Amino acid sequence: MDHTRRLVLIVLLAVLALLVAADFFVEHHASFWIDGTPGFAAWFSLASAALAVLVAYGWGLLMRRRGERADD
Amino acid sequence: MIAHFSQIATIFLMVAGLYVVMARGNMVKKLIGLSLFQSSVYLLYLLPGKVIGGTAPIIGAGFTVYANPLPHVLILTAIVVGIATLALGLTLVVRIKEAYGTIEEDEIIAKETPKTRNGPGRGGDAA
Amino acid sequence: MIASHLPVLVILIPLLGAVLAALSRHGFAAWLIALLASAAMAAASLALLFRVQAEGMISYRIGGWAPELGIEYRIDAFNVLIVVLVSVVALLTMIYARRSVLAEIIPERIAWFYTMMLLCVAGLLGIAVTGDAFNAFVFLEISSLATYTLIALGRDRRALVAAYQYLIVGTIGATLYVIGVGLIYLSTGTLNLGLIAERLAGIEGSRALIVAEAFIAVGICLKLALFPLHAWLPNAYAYAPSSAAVLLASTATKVAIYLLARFLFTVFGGHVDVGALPIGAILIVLSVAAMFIASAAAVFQNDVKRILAFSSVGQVGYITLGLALANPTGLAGGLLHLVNHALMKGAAFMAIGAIVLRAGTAKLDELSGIGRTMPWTSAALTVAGLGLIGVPGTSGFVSKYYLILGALEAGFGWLAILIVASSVIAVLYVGRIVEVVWFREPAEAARASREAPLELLLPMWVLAGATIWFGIDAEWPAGLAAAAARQLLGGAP
Amino acid sequence: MTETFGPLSPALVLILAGLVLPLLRGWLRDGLFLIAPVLALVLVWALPLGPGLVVDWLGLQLVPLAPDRMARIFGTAFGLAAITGALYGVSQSQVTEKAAALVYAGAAQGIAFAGDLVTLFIFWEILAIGSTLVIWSNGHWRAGLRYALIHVLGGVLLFAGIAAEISATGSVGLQAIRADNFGRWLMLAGILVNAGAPPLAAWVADAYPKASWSGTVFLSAFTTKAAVLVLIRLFPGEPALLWFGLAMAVYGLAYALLENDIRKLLSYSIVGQVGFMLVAIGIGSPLALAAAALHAFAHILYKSLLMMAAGAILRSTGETRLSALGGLARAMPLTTVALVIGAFSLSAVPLTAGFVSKSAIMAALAEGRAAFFWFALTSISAGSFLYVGLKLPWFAMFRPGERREIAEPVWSMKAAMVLLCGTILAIGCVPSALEALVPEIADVAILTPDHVLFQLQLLIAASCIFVVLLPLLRPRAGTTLDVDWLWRELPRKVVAMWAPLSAPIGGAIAAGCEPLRVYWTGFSRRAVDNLSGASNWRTGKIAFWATALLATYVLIAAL
Repeated sequence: MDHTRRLVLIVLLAVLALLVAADFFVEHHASFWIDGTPGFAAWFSLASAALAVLVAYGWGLLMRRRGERADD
Repeated sequence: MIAHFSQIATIFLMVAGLYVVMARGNMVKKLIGLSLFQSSVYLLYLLPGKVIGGTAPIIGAGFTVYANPLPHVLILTAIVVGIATLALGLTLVVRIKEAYGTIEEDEIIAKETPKTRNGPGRGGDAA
Repeated sequence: MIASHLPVLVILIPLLGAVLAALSRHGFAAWLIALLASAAMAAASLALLFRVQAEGMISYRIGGWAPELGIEYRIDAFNVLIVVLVSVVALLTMIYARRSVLAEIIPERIAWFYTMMLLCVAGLLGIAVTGDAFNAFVFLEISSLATYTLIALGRDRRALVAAYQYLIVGTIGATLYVIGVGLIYLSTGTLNLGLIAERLAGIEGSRALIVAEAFIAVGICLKLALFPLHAWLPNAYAYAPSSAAVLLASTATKVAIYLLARFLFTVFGGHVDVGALPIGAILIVLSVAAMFIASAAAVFQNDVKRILAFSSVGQVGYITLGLALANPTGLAGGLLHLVNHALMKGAAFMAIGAIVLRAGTAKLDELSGIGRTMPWTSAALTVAGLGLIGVPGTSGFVSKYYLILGALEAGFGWLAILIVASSVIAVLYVGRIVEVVWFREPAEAARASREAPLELLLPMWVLAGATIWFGIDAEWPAGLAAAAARQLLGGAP
Repeated sequence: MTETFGPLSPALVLILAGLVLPLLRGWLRDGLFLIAPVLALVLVWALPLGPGLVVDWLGLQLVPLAPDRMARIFGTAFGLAAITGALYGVSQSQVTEKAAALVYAGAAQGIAFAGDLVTLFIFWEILAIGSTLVIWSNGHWRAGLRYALIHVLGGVLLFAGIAAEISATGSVGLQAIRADNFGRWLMLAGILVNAGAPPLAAWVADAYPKASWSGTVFLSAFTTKAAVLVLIRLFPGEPALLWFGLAMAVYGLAYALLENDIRKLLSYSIVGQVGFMLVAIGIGSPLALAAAALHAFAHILYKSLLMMAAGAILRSTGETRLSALGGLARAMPLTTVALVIGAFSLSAVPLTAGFVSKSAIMAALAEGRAAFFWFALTSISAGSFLYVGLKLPWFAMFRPGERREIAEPVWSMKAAMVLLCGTILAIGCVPSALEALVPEIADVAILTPDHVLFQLQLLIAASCIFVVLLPLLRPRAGTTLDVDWLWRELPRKVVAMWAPLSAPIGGAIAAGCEPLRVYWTGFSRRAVDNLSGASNWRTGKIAFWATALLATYVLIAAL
């Protein structure tokens, strides 16, 4: 991981931490039970974005082909 | 048999005429057949109109039985039509002879059908 | 005063015009006479239409003789439709004819051409208005003889053969018809259609009448080109001069169909038992065969005129199918298709005539990209083609819709499916034309041509426009057809 | 009131303008191209709401123009898309495309205002024709043909369904139904084909990128959203839509993440976003339907904007592959801003239109107690930000790339993009303005602190993942296999496999079938000859047939 990327990541994580902290001070209107807890969006998004990338990558390994289609 | 002689004559003319039209390739012969065929119609109309002992339908003393005049009038018209048709047909045959050099239908069709047979889409405009 | 003589005027005007045109000997003068006569005739027939709609059926006695002895002209909701159709199409054809005739017919014969056109129209109108069986034969022969001559005036030498063939076949048809009429006359003693119908009611199971019905049906079917008696038609239409082809394609077979319907319904209608003849069943079989086989033959043609001619044979199948169904909806659909087909086939033949005028050919493979240089003409051809398929929004759809309803009403679900399926074949032959005309690179013929003159485009688009107009505003023609169908089936008009 | 406008519907205005367009030249053509969509939008609002005029046509009660609220929402969206699309594409030289685009937009308006099944179907078919022509006008015949065939299939299914429905109920009205019999399933299937639902979703990404730089903008706006509108009208609350929608959302996400071509990526994302709408329609409550409509509205705006940015890149660089792009931000600042705003709107960044509509969808799911779908769509929403909000701008615009001599597009394209950016941001900043259009969303929490925080956490967390997993997301040239492999590749594969086998097997079969083949060849040639020379009969043959027919009649009569 090169330098810039690491720096960006650190900044992003800091912002995320701030947002989660702020989340403790607002009033929540939960639609269901767990989504009203502070910081839910942060961890849920981390998990689902990672899952999305991995699933797509895996699908790509299976189904991705080199080159353009013959009739495109 | 004799009683039905007129009908039999009519039918014979009709069938003979139609047969000539179908069987002969010569265009003039076809027209002759056609004329025969038409003539049978004249008989068909005229014969029943004849009343035995009847006279022309002119009112006069001593005559009480008249022939029906209407079929005669009709057939007069039909004869005119038949002559016109025959004349026009013969004219056409003359013109066809000038254009093709023959009046045999088979030869004309052969002249207009392309010899090559190489699949669909061709020869569609041949007569 | 004149108004009371309208029924005979519609015939006298073109007859008189024909004489004048023949005497004039001069091309332009003859055209002018023909145009004026057609305009007067169209006006008279429209006046007739309004009178019939206002007063109901009109009976006119020629020379004042009673129907028993003289000839009666009888105009009702059905044949007034045919009269208007024929005279309006004739008027449009005359407007169209001048330019196209100049290009196709040698100058000395032009006056004769218009004479024959007017005679042909007079004959066709005569068949439509007369209420006398033998008079109808005479008019049939007048129009037929004129038609043979018109076809023989075509440029191609094949026109002569086509005319000869049509002469033989047409004469056989007319003769069969007149034999049938003779047999009826022997049985009933009258030639008046109305009186025949009345007297037939009193005759039970006469074999002569059954045979008469058969002769008349087959004779007229020859004239209306019912499959398989159609073979004279494609060559006749393809090699006739363009404007003659327009007139013939949109009116000649239609009038024959009118005559068939008149005999089947008005004369024999009350006596299906006397007939005992499965004319309906045989007619359905032959109609379906026409819809499929003739349309399929159209797909394989290369000459656009022949494509249209074969399509005419196929489309006649739909009309006779409507007659054969013999229920109000189906019959209305058949009659509606009769009118609609006349309009769109007229437009199509006018369009291809204009293309022949400009590009000099009607061969499909030489017409590539003609849509670029003749967009209006090609658009009219396309609209007419869409109507032949029966695309929604064109009049062809409306009439096929009624036919399908009629088939369902008669309990023939399979027939409804066949109607739809046969339309697919129309998609094929129309699609071929559309593909070549619009989607190919312009070929030599297309590059050398330009848009047709206005006097050709105008009548063409009147007909093409009517195809669209009657497809959207379907109420008026459908109402007229329904009234005519009720009239034929014996209900109140 | 509707009578005063007579037959003047937005659809008619656009379609007529499209038909007239090829006949005009120069500025007249451009003027009509620009004015017609504006006129259509004015009409959308000028038509008073009401049941519409009933036209009796062949015994069917047709309502060709039924302006209701839903029609107005979609009409407005279609109108805006057409106006900006026309402005964007006015410099396009292909007149066919312009004409087809107007007809296409008109058909979409026609579907929006259709008050009965028959009218709906007619415009449905015009829509398919118009869009196919848009693709064809760019010269992609095969792709256009594939597209047309798929839509013919959809049209046939819909037609069969409509026919069954009319014969079953006797009514042609548009009323809410459930897919509870075969005919209605057919109808649903036909609509779903147009919506881009699996298993036939592949046509979207196959066809849309084949249009020109301007054509794709039109394509992205109308077909799928018109299908969404019809689903809202006909199948609100249909449970099957929940699963179709979810499948589309997952499919769109996975394929977009893998895609290299910008316009293909955006096409996959259309499928994903339409999936969101389908889930909302599947919920079926008034709020959910309003949310689906609103999302369609917002989606039309931002997807047009994204496609415009993609088109601008294509026109300036001749390239849409991410792997071949990069470093455009400096040379094309306005396009970059447009791309980012569009992407942020799609990812529902607060203060954009997408945030409003997605909030409404989530609120509807919460209200409908659809917990599973709520969590699933939230998670997919986070994933969407990865491909459109991060991957797309980063790889196309911001990542260091070679310097090239490129310029911003022409002013009309820029103006269109600015217009859309403004609209999207305006809606995002003042969501209450939309309540006039969609009053149902009045109670939805949009710009409340907790909701904004929630969304920001979601987006920032996804960004963290993007940075961490960047190597996995690097775009690579290539294609992802899809269901369309079945009809695009399989036949060729089969033929290739068959080739070595065919010689011996084929020989054996040919030997066995030789007599049959000879007979068939002869038969088919005779048939073709008969048909092509069908009229060259001898006169005698015609006379014979006439006699035969007569004989048949007389014989039957004699019996």
